[in-house]
Amino acid sequence: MEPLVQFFFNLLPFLSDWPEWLALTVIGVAAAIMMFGFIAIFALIAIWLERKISGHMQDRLGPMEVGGWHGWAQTIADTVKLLVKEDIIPEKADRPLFKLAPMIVFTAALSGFAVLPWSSEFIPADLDVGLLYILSISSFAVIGILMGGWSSNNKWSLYGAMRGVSQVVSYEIPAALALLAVIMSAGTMSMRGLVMAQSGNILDWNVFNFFPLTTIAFFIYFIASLAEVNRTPFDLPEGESELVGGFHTEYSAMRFAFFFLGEYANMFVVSAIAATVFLGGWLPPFEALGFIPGPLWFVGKALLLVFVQMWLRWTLPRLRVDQLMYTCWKVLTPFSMAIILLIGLWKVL
Amino acid sequence: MGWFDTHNENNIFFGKLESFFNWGRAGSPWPIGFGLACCAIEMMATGASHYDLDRFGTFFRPSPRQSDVMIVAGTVTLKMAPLLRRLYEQMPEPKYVISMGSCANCGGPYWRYGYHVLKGVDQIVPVDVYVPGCPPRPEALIDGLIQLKEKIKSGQAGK
Amino acid sequence: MTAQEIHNKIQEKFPDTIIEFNDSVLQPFIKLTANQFNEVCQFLRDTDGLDFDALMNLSGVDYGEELGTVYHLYSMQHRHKIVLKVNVTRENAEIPTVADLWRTADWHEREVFDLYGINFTNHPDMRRILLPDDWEGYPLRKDYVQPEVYNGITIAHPDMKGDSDEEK
Amino acid sequence: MKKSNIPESQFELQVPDSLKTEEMTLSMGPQHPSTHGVLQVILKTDGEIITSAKPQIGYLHRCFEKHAENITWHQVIPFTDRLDYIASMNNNLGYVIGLERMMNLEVNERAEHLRVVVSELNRIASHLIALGTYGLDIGAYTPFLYVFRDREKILDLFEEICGARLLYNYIWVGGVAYDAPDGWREKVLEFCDYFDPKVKEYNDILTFNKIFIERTANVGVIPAEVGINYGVSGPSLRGSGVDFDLRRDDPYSIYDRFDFNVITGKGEMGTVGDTWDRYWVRVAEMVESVKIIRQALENLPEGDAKETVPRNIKVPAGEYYMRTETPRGELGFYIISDGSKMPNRVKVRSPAFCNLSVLPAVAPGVMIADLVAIIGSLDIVLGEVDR
Repeated sequence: MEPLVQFFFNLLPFLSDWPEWLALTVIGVAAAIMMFGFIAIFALIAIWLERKISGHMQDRLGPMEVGGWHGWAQTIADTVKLLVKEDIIPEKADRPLFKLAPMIVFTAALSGFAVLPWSSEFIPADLDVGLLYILSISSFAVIGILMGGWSSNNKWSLYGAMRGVSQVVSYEIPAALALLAVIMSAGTMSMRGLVMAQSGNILDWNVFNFFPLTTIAFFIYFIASLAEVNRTPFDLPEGESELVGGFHTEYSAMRFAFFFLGEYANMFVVSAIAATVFLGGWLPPFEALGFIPGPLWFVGKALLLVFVQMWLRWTLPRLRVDQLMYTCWKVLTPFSMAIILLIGLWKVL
Repeated sequence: MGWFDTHNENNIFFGKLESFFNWGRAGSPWPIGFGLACCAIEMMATGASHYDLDRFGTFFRPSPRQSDVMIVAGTVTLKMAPLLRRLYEQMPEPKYVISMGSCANCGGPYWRYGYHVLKGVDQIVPVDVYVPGCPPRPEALIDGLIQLKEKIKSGQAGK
Repeated sequence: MTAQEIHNKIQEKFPDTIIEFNDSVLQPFIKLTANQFNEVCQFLRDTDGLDFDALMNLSGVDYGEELGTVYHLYSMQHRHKIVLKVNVTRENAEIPTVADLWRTADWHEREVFDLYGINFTNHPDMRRILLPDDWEGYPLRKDYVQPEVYNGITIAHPDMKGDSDEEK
Repeated sequence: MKKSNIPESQFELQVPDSLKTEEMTLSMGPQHPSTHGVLQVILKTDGEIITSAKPQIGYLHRCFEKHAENITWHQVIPFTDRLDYIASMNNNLGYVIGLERMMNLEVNERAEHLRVVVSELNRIASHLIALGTYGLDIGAYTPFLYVFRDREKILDLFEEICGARLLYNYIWVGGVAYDAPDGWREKVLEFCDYFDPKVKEYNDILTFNKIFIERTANVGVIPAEVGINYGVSGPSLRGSGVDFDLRRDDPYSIYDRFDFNVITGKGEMGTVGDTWDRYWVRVAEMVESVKIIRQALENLPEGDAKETVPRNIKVPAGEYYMRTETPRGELGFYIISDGSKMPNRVKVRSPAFCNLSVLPAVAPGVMIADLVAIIGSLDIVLGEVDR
C-alpha cells in the first residue's frame, strides 16, 4: 500500500471503512490541497524573506511597515492586491494559450511535490522512478514559459521565452547526469530508496559518499538547477535590464502571481531534490540529533539551499546567452559525464 | 474595480471586504519606474539604501502591466506625452499617478519658454498626488507616497 | 600652429574662399564661403601640420539678417584650435555637410537643421533629431513664435497669457 | 585608417546564406529599464544579434538654448544645473568660467579651491551612479545600492554647503554662492578617508567579478580614431587609450596646480577600448578625484569666497567657446554676447550627445545584452543629450 494512504488511514481510521475509490479520491484531493497550501504559504514566507534578506545584504531594511512587526504582512498585502487587480489580456494575444501558460507553469511546479519524501512515512507518491518523474515533470514548465512568451505577442516576451526554452532544455542534461551519478551509486531511483541509502551520519550522505566525485556532482546539479528555475546568474528569460520583464512582461494581476508562485515553488522543488539526493533528505546529520522530526530536517535542508539561491541572486551579475550555453555544454556536461565514468569505474573495481 | 464598487453600498460584508482590499492596495503600491529627468535620480535615491522605499512595500517593476502607481518623475515633453499616456493605459486598474517635481506638476522652470515642454502632466493623465520641489527631496516623495496610501485606504484614489 | 598660420595655409590653397579673418578676439575665427566649405575642411583635417582630427563643436547661430554655423576645430595631435564660420541667408540656408569628414557632425548638423532650419547638402540622413517629425517651424530662430497647440495638447501655461518679455 | 573616411559600421556580420532569416525590428525604450532615461533605440535584430541600432533622442528636449536667450546671464546658471543633472557642479563651472573669461574676471583663491572641491566631489558622485547603474545593466543589483549609500554622504556635504541635494546653483560668476560652513573642510576630509576603502569594496563585488569581466571585456570596442572622429570624450575616450584630459591639457580654474594621473584604458581584461576599460577608467578616476580634493583642501586659503560682482552683470560683446571636463567628457559652452544683460546665444556641446552618437557604429554584430552593456558604459544622461 502507498505510504501516503497508510499515513491517512492511520491519521483518520474511519477512512478505511469507506469504499476504496472514495477513500483514495478524498486522500488524493486532501494531499493536493495540502501541497497547494504548503506552496502558497512557502511562497508568502519566501518572498518576504527574500526581500528581507536582500534588504539586509544591501544595507537597508526591506519591508517594515505593512502589518506591523518587520512588515510581516507585506506579501499578504501584495497577494490581496494582485487578486483584485484588473486582469489584462492584450488584444492581439493568443487568448487560450495566454490563459493556459501560468497554469502550466504552476502545475508543473505543483506536480513536482508529488514525490518529495518529507519523512519515511509521508511521501505523497513513492514511485520506483521518482527521480525520473521529477526530472521529466520539471521540464514541463518550460512549455508554459514558451506559451506565455509566444502568446503575449510582445517581442520582449518572445525573446524571454526563447531564451527560457534553450536554457532549460540545455541545463536539463547536466542536471540529469549529475543525478545519474548518485543513482548509480545508490542503485535506485526511488526518492525513498535514495534517502534510505544514505542512512548513518553526515559522512554517509551522498554528497560525501564518493568524495570528491559526488561533491562535484552536487555542485553541478545545484548550478544547473539555478538555471532551470531562472535564478541569477541565469535569469536571462526575465532579465529586467534587457528584456523588461521577459516572458511575463504582458501578464498582470493573478496570472502574473501564478508565474511568481510557480517560480518560488520550483525553487523549493529543486532544492528539495538536492536535499533528498545529496544531503540525506529527512535524516539528521548525527544520530544524536534524531529526536528532531524528519520533515523538519528535510524542510530545513531545502530552505538552506533556497537561501543560497537568494544569496547568489543578490551577489552575481547575469550571464550572456552564449556564455550560458558555453557553461552548460562545455563545462558542466563534460564534467558530469566524467563523474559518471569515474563512479562507474569505482563501482566496477 | 467593477462589481464590488457598485455593490458595496449599505452592505457591511462588502464594505469590510472593500476596506480589506484597499488595505492590500495601499500596502503594496508597485510603481513603474518612469524616470524622465532630474527627479528620476532622486526617485532612485529614494528607492536605494538610505531611504529605502521597500520599507513601505514599494518596489519598482519594469513592466507597466505589473505596476499600480506611475511616478512621473521629471519633465514631460510633447514628444514623450503620447507615450506616457500609452504606458498609463497599459497599467491595470486600479492605478494611481504621483506627479513628482515641479516639471511634472506645471512645467517647472520651463513654464515660460519651454516650447517643447508639457505644462503639467495632469493634462495627459489624472493625478492623485502632487509632490512639489525641484527636485523634491526623497522625504517629500515618501510623504507623497504615504499621502497616496491614505487616499487609497479611504477609497478616494484612482477614481 | 597659430591662427594666422592656419589662415595663411588656407589662403594659399583656396585663395577666394576666405571672407574675413579676425585675430584680435578671444578665439580667432575665419569666415568662409559656403561653396567650397567641405573641401576646406577636408584640407584642414588631412594636411600634415594641421591635422584637425576633432570637431569640438558645431553650432547654429541666428544673427538677425543671416543664419550661420560655427565650427570649433581641434587637433589632438598638435593641440591647436581654430574657429570656422559660414553664413547663409535666411531664404537660401544651405551649407555643405562635413558629416563625411567628422562623423560627430552627423548629429550636430541634424540638430542645427532641427532648430535653425539650415539644410546641410549631401548629409546622409537630414531629419529632425530632437523635436518630433511633425513639428512646424525652427524654434531657435529669433523670429520663432511659440505655437499654442501641438497635436491637441496646449503648450502655453495658463499663467503665461498676456505678459511680455520686457517686464523684467 | 586616419586619412580615409570612417565607414558607418566597423563590424561586418558573418552569417552563412543558408541561415539568413528575416530581421526583427525592435523598439527599445523610451521607457526601458536600461536606457538610462528616455532614450529610444530602434534595433534591427537577427535572433539575439543586432544588425543595426538607431538611437532616437529628443524625448527630454527642454529647450535650454531658447531659455538662455531670454533670461539674464545669472539666471542661466540654474538651467545649466538641469542639463547634466547628475553632475550639476561641473556644468555650473563650465558656464561660469566661460563668462569670467569673457569678462576677464579674476576669482579669489578660496572660491577657486572650493569650486575644485565641489566639482571633484560631484565627479565622484556621478561616477558612482555610472558604476551602480552599470551593475544594474549587467544584472547585479546590489552594487547599485552600495554606491547610492556612499553617494548620500556626498549629497550631505553638498546640502551643507549650498542647501540642495541634486541641483545646486552654487558656482556663480565671480565666486561661489555661499562660503563653506565651519567644519565642512574636516567633513570632506573625513569622507575622503571613508571613501578610499569603499573603492575596494566595489572592485570586489563588481569590477573583478568573473561574470562581470566576461560580460564586459571585448565588448563594444571603440578604437581611438573612431572615438575621436565621433567626438567621444571624457572617460569614454580615455577608455580607448587616448591620454587626453581637459583638466590637464587645456587647464581651467586652478587644475594645473594639482598632481593627479590621467587614467586611460589599457585593455587589461580584453581589448583596449572595450566596455570594461571605460568602466575601469571611471573607477580609477574616483581615486584621482579624492587625491585632488585632498590637495585642494590642504591649501584651502582663508578669505571670502562669495561672488565679487553684482547679479545683474553685462558681459562685453564677443564670443567664447569654453570647454571643461565633466564626468561625461568635454562639456562646451559656446557663448555669444552682444553686450546686453541677456545672452544672445548659448550653445551647449554636450558630451553625452556626442558619446551616444557612436552607438550606431559599435552596435552592429553584438547581442542585445551587449548593447545594454555598451549604452551603460557610455554613461549618458538624457538631460544633456536632449538639452
